[in-house]
Amino acid sequence: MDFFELTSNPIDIARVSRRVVPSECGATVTLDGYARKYTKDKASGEIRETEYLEYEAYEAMALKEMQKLIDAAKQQFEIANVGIVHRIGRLDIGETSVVISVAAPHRKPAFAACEWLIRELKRTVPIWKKEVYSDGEKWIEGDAETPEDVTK
Amino acid sequence: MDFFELTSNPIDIARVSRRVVPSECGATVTLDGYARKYTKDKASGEIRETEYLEYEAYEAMALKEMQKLIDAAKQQFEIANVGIVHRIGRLDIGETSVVISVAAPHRKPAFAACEWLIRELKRTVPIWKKEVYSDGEKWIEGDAETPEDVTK
Amino acid sequence: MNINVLFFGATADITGQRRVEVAIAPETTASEVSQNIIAEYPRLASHKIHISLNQQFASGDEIVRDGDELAIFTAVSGG
Amino acid sequence: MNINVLFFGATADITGQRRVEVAIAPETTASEVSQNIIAEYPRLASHKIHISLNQQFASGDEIVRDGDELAIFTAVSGG
Repeated sequence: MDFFELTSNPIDIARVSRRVVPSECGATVTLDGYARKYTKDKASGEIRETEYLEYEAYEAMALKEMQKLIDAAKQQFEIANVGIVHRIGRLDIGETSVVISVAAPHRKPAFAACEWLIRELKRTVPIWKKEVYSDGEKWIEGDAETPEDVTK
Repeated sequence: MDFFELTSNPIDIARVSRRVVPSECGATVTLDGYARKYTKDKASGEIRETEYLEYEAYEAMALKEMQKLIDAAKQQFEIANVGIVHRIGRLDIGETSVVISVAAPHRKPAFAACEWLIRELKRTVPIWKKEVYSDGEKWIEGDAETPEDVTK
Repeated sequence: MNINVLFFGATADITGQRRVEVAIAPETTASEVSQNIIAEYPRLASHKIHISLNQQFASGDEIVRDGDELAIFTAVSGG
Repeated sequence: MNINVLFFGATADITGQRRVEVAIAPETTASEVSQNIIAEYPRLASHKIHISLNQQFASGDEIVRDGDELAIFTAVSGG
């Protein structure tokens, strides 16, 4: 069974990856994305040390976009089930922000679908990350092509 | 820190994926391979129901080959750490047989390295799987090109 | 005729609000609504702004209707 | 001069053993050792047989030495 959730609690990735497994499957590929301590500013190249992160979601729309991603992944790839959980709220360094697990009878489509899902999630699911430093904070703007930039 | 193990105990995949994470990383990709209930015989196309599996390893050589795989992966891909744990002995359906976790600053090389590692592990690490059915059992012979077939 | 306009992350910080009700004339497009808001909060103009209408990404050409939900935000950065 | 020959999985089942000590003549190759064993256990001949020498995959051309560890097995199937 597929599932997708937003949660403000810590994510148990083993539980996520096991919820997607039916008996005809042999492999689950899981992406675990987490708060990184050091990040490089894309414009200046400067390396900053992050103290913690905050994620904010447009929850109703985020859940709709996650459902669309799962539907599209199951159309394109020979996979059985997909689980996506994205954390929102405050996250300490090293805590999981997103888990995507894909179960499939064979591992190749599981890898391909998981990689496609995280790329698309970063482009289309309305969630924003704020990095908080010792001397300030910054909302990160995605560099992937979010649909329909109305200013261009 | 990299690690590789053979174990006859159940594998905790969350623990494996977390052991490979350094602070400059942002993504871990994990393959969870597990005992499948239904398998298709490659020659006859017949679908068989497996009751349980047994894995046997040439332990000393398997550990050497796992070390070689990790060294080769770190040469080829921009990754930080790799963890590989392969279960041996008897496994019930649904239990994890192998986990490979790759942590990297960026997710693309983590996906590429994890997929490469499982493909090579199935080809070069001396471990054998026996499928046990209600009416018999069979040692599986790998279809990947194990190095140096001396009969050819 | 009124619509709800939502802000998230950077756009919520810049406008100092998360939700406003905005009165609009008939036949107003989503893009016209967002241009008016950008004019009201000029700091928005230094960002690439995206919009959604009723929880779907919008091109801006859509005509908004009474009760619609329009969101104004910067490029998403989840993951 | 003796070497240890190891069997795993299918080859252990066919030969009924996991380890045997085999006496060999000087200048014997790894492939000659495995051919002798296949001759002794003809059911091995219906499998693709791989060998390792001292825990490294072997081509068969290697000269075996006293105390070497040679393993005889079918294509690996871990994962």
